[in-house]
Amino acid sequence: MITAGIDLGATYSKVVILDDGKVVGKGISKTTLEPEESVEKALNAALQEAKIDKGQVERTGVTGSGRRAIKDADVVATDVTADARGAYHLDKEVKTVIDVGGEDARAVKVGENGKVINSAVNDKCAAGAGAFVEAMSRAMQLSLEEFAEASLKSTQEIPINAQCAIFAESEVVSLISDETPREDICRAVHDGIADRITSMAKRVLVEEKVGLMGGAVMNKGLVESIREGLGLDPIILPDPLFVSALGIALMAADQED
Amino acid sequence: MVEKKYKTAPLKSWDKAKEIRLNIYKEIAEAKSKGKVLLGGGAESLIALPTGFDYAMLVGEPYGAAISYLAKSDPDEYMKYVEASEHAGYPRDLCAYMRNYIGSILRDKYVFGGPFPKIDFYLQAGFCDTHSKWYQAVSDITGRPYFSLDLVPFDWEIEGESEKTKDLKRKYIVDQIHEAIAWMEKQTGREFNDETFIQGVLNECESTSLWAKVCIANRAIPAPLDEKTMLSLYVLAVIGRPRNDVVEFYRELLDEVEDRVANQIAANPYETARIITDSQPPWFALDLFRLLETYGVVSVGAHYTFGLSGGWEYDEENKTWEAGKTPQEKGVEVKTRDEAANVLADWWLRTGTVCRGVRHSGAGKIQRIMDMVDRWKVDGAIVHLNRGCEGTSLGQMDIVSSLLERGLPTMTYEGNHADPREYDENRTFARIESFMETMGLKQLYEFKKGE
Amino acid sequence: MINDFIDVYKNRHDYAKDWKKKNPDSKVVGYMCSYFPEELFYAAGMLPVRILGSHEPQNVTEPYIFGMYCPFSRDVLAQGLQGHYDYLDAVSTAYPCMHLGQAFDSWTLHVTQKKFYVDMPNRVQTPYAVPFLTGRLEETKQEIEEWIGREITDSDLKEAINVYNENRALLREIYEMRKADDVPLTGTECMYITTASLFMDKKDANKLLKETIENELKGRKAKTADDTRLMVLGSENDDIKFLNMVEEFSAVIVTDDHCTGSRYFWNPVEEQDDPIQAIAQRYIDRPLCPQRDYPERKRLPYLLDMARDWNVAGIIALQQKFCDPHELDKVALLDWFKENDIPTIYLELDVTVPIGQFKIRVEALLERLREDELW
Amino acid sequence: MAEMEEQTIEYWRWDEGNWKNPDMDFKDAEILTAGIDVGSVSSQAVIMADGELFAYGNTRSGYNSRDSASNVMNMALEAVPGLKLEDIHYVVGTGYGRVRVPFANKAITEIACHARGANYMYGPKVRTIMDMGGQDLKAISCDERGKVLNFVMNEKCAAGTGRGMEVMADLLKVPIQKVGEMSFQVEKEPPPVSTTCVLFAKTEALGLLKNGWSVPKVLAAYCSAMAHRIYGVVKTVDVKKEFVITGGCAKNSGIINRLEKELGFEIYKDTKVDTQLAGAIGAALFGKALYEKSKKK
Repeated sequence: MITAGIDLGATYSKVVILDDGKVVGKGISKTTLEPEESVEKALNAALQEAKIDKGQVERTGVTGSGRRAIKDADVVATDVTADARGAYHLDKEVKTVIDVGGEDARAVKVGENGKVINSAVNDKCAAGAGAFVEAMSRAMQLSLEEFAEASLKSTQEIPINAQCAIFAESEVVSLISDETPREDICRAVHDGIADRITSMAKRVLVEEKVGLMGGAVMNKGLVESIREGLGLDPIILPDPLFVSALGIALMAADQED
Repeated sequence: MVEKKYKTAPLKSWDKAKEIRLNIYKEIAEAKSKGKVLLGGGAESLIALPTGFDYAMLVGEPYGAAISYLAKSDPDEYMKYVEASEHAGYPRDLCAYMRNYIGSILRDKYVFGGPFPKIDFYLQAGFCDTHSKWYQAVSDITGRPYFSLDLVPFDWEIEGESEKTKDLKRKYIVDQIHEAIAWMEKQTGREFNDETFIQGVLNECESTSLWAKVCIANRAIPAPLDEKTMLSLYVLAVIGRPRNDVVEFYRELLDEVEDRVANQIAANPYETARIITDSQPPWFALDLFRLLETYGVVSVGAHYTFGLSGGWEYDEENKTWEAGKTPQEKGVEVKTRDEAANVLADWWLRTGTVCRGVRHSGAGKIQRIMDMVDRWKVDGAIVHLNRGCEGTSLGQMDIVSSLLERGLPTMTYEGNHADPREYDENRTFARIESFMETMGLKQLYEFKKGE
Repeated sequence: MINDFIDVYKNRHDYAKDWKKKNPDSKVVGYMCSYFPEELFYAAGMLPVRILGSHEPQNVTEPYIFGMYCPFSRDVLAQGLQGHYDYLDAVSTAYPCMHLGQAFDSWTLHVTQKKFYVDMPNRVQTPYAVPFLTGRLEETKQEIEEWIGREITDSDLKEAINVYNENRALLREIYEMRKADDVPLTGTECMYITTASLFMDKKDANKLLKETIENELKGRKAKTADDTRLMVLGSENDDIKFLNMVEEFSAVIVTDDHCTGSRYFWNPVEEQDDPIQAIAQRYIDRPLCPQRDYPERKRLPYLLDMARDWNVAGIIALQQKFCDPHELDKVALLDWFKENDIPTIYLELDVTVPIGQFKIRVEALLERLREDELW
Repeated sequence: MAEMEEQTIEYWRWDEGNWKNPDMDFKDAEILTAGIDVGSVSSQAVIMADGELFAYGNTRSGYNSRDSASNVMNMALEAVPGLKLEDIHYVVGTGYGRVRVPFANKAITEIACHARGANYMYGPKVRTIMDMGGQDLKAISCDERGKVLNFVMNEKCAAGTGRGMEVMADLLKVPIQKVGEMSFQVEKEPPPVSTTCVLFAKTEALGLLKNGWSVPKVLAAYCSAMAHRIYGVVKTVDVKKEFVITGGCAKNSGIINRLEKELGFEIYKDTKVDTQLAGAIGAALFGKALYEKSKKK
C-alpha cells in the first residue's frame, strides 16, 4: 500500500511517501501563508522522487501545527503521537525523543509499540530554538554552518541566560561588544538553548536511548551542547526533519478500514 | 453523534448559587448606606471574624476573578483594570487577582457597577506571601487601616508534627483573633457581638464541611458534577461561608448531588475518562473544560477546588482525608468568644488544606494529590502552571514528576488564573489534543466555543 | 585577610569538608534563609552553612520547581540536585518565603532527608510573635538534642550567642569603617567578607575578621572621596560580578541591605534570663525582609537612616526576578526615596548577570549623580 | 529531496545612508564634534559644526562594534568632501558599543544622549522621551536643558521592543517602513494580540492569519499591543505632554498613533531630523561641551 505522510510545520512542510512501509520519496518546502500550496509543493517533490502519481496514493496522514488546514486526510494526529511513531519505526530502542524545531522544542517519552507515555513542550519565555540560532548567526554575520562549526572550536564556557530569547540576544550583543571570541559566543548560544531544551526534556523523566529529531539537530554545535546538557549520548534519528511525516505516514498505513 | 452513556440533568441549585452570589456583591455596594461595617480582605481570612458586627465583606480573590471574566466579554475594559495597576508600578508577575483588585481601586470602579466601595478597614490572614502584602499595598493607596493576622498552618499529617507545635500554632492564632477583635472594635467604634460571632464560626465550619461532602459525592461514577460547575458552586463558601443562607444552600446542594449519585445522573453523559486539574483555572477561559468534555473527559475536581472552601480532616487509620466533623456533629458546645476563637483556629489549622499547601508542599501535598487520584478514580491529570498564583503552584512540578512516575498521564500548560495575556488558548488546546491522543481518547463530537 | 575570605567564598565546599575532617564528631547543617536561628545549632557543636546559588545556568531543576519561582530559589535547589552539598548532615530553614520554601521542600524530597524546620512567624509586628517563636525554638532545640544524643545546656547557648554576637560586632565595625570619606575597602571586597562568613565557623571568622581589621583595613584607602557613594539593597545578592562592574565606574558601594549582607548580622542577641527567648527576640527584632515588613512599613525609614548615615548619593535596588515580597514593596520604596531625594534605580537579578543591560542603567545613574562632569 | 527556497528580501531592514547639510561649510565652524551611536541593531554617526547638525551616516551594526563605529563614521565623512576624522575636535561614543568606538574621547550612555538629542531636535520644551531600541524600552524624563531627571527601562521581559516589530515584519513580509501605514488599512480596529512576547506573537499571528485575518489587521493588532506595552513603561515615569519619541520606532505611525490615543494627547513630531539620530546628536552636543570645558582648563 502507498501512503503519504504530511507534516505541516510552522517553518517547513514535509512529506514522506511510503510504499509498504518503505520510504520511497521525501519532499520539503517552506511553509507560507497558503499552507495548502506549501503542502502541494512538498508532496509533488516527494511524488516525483518516488516516481509515483498522486492518484496512486491510497491513504494520507497529516500532522504538524498546521494540520487543520489540510482537509480530507485519512488520519490526523498531533506531532507528539507522530514523533513517537516515527522514532519507534526508525529505532525500536529509542525511549525518549527530543524534537527541536524552529519555534518549539518537544520531548516525548515512547512506550511499547511507539505509543506515547508522556510529553513536554517548552512553556512561555523558552521558545524558539532554531529561530534563535538563526537570528544569532545573523547578528554574528555567520552562516548557520559557520556558526555551528565555530561553536565546536570554542575553548571556554560563557554562561548566558537564555530564558527569554530576546534578552539572550542582548546578552549576546554585550558579549560581542566586549569582544568575546566568536567561537565562544557561538557556543554560549548553543549552550543556552541546550539548557532550555534539556531542562524541558528532563520533565518527561528522560530514559535512554534518546533520539534527536527536528530541523535544528542538523546543527552539530547545538547537538554537542544538548549532549553535554543531557549527560547522555543521544543519537540523531535518520532524516531528522522527516520523522513526524514518517510517523504519520505509518499511522495512515496502520489504520484499519 | 455518539450515543450517550448516562442520563444528565441541569443542576437545580445553579440559579440559587448565582442569586446568593449577586446578593452578596449587592450588599457590599449598599453596605455603607445601610449602616454596615464594610471590610475587605482575602478568602482565607477566617472570614467568620467580622461576624461580630453587622457587616459586609468584599473578598479579594473572587473579586479579582470577576474582573478577569471581562477579558472574555469586554477585553478593552478588562485591560483598563490591569493596566491601571501596572501603570502605578505594580509589577506584572505579581498575583493577578491583586493587580485586578488594585486596578479597580485606582479606577474607582466596582466591577458590579458604581464606584469602588468605601472600605472601612482591611483584614487579612497572612497565609501566603502575597496576601499579607496585598492589603498593605491597598492600605498605601487608600489610606484605610489594615490588620494582618499571621496564619502559620499545620504541616501535612505525614510529617508527624508534634501536639505541642500544634498547640503553639493554635494559641498563636487565638491570641491574634482576640487582638483582631479589639482592633476592629477600635476601628469601627462598635461593639463586637459574641453571639453572632459564635454563629458565624459554627457556620464557617459547617459550610466547609458540607462542601467537602459534596466533593466526596463526586467520587461516584459517573461523576454528578464536573469541575467547571463546581467552580461556580464553591465560590459561595469562599465569599460567604459564615452566612446562614450559604449554609442552607450547601445543605440543599448536598441533597441534590447525593440524589444525582443515587440516580446515576452524570455531569458528562459521555464520561469515559476522569481527570483532576491543579491550581485555579484561567477564569476567563473555562472553555478548556468544554473541550475536554468532547472527548468524554470529566474533571472531577482539583486540590484547589476541593480545598479552598472545603474542611478536610485526616483519617489517620486509612491515611486519607474525609469531610471534617463539625463542632455540632461532635456535640461540642460553643458559648464564649474565646471558645469560638479556639474552634475557629483549630478548624482552620486542621481542615484547611489549601492554606497548608501554600506553605508546605513536599511529600504531604503529593500524598494529598495521590489520595485524590485513588479515591476519585482518576485516569489523568492536567496541571495548570499558574504564573499568576505562586501559592497554588507551590510543589506543582514535584507533583507532576510524582504522577508521571506513578504512570498517570499528566499534562501541563502554562497560564494565569486572572490575566489572559499569559494564557495562550491555541497552544493549550493543541496540547490537550496531544494529551487526549496519549490517553487514547477520541473526540466524540465537535467542540463549540461556549457562551 | 580579605584574600582569605575570597578563598572561602570561592571554595566554600572545601572549607566545610575540611571543617568536618577537623571535627569528625560534629555535623554540618545547611540552611536556606537568614532567619534561621544558627545559634541553636552552633551551641550543639555544629557548623551551620548558608546554601547559596552558584550563578551558573543549569538544567536540573525544571522537573522540581516552577520556572516562575525566583532564580535564586532555583539556583539553590540546583546546588543540591547537582550534589555540591553532599557533605550536609541535615538541611534546614526557618520559614523563608514561598519560593525558597519550595526549594527546601524539593531538597528534602530529592537530596537531604534529615531536616529541621522552624515556623518563623511572618508578622513580627505582633506581640505574640516572640512567645510563639520561643516555643518553636524550644522544640527545635529538643529535636537537635534527640538527634545528637546530648543536651544543649544554657551555657552552650550562651557561648554560641557570644561567638555570634562577636561576629556581628566585628562585621558592624567594618561597616562603620565604610563611613569614612576614603573608604578602606570596596563594596565588592566587603561582600566577599560578609558572604564568606555565612559559610564559616564563626570562631574562625572572628579571628580572621580581627586580623583583617587590624592589619589590613586600618589606614587603607581602597576608594577615595571622588568616588560616588552608593548603597545596594534588596533580596539575596552575592553577585560579585555586578558589584565589581559598578565599582569600576569610579563608584563605591558603602553599605547594603541584603540578607547576605548587613541584614544578616546587624543586631546582636540582647541578654535575657532565658537564652532561647533572647534568641527568638533577636530574630523578631532584626532588620526586615520585605516578606515580614507589614502591616506597618518599618523598613523604609530604616533604609533611609542607613542611607543618610553612610552618606550615600544614590541607591541601587536589586531584587531577584519574580521575588514577590520585594516586588510588593517596589512602588512604596521608589516613592519613598523619590520623596527623600535619593536617586534610585531598580534592577532584577537573574542567575547570570546581564552585564550589558545593567551597565547602561548603572552608568546612567552615575551620570545623573555626577552631572557636573557633563553639564 | 526538493530544494529549500532561499529568502533574500530582508523586510526588517531600515534605510541606510548619509547626508550633509547643503547650506553649511565645515570650514566656517570653530568646533567640530561627532557623536557615534553604536546600537545593537543600527549605528549612527553625526557631525556637528558649532552645535548644529552638519552631516550624518546611518547603517546597520555589524558583528564588530569597532568596525561598525568606523564604518558609520566614514559614511558620515564621505558626505563631506574634504573633511577628515582628524579635523574633528571631540568624539563621543554612545549606545551598546559606546566603549568600543576607537577614536572616541569619551563614552556616555544613550540615556543621557537621547535626552540631550531630543532637546536639540524638538527644543527645550521636551520633558518626556521614549526611546525604543532593539531590545530596550527607555522612558526618560528631563529638564529644559535635556538633563535626565529620571529614567525607567523595561525589565524581565523584552516584549514590546523593536526586535519584535522586526520579527513581525519579516513574518508578514511587509517592509518595516510600511508597517505603520498598512496597520491602518482596517475597517475596524481589532483587539490587540494577547501576547507581546516576540516568540509567541509569531505563533499567534500565524493563527490569526489562518483564521482569515488580513495582514493589515494582524499588524493593527500587533501595533496596538506594542503601544499598550510601551505606554505601560512610559507611565512609570512622570509623563508630561511635552513628549517625544526617539529611535527607529518613532517612524512607525502604527505604534505612534495608537500610543497617542492611550496617552490622550499628541506626541511632538515637529522636527526635520531623523529620529534615529537622537542619540548620536546628543553625544556630539556633549562632545562640544566637553571640548569647551577641556579648553578652559
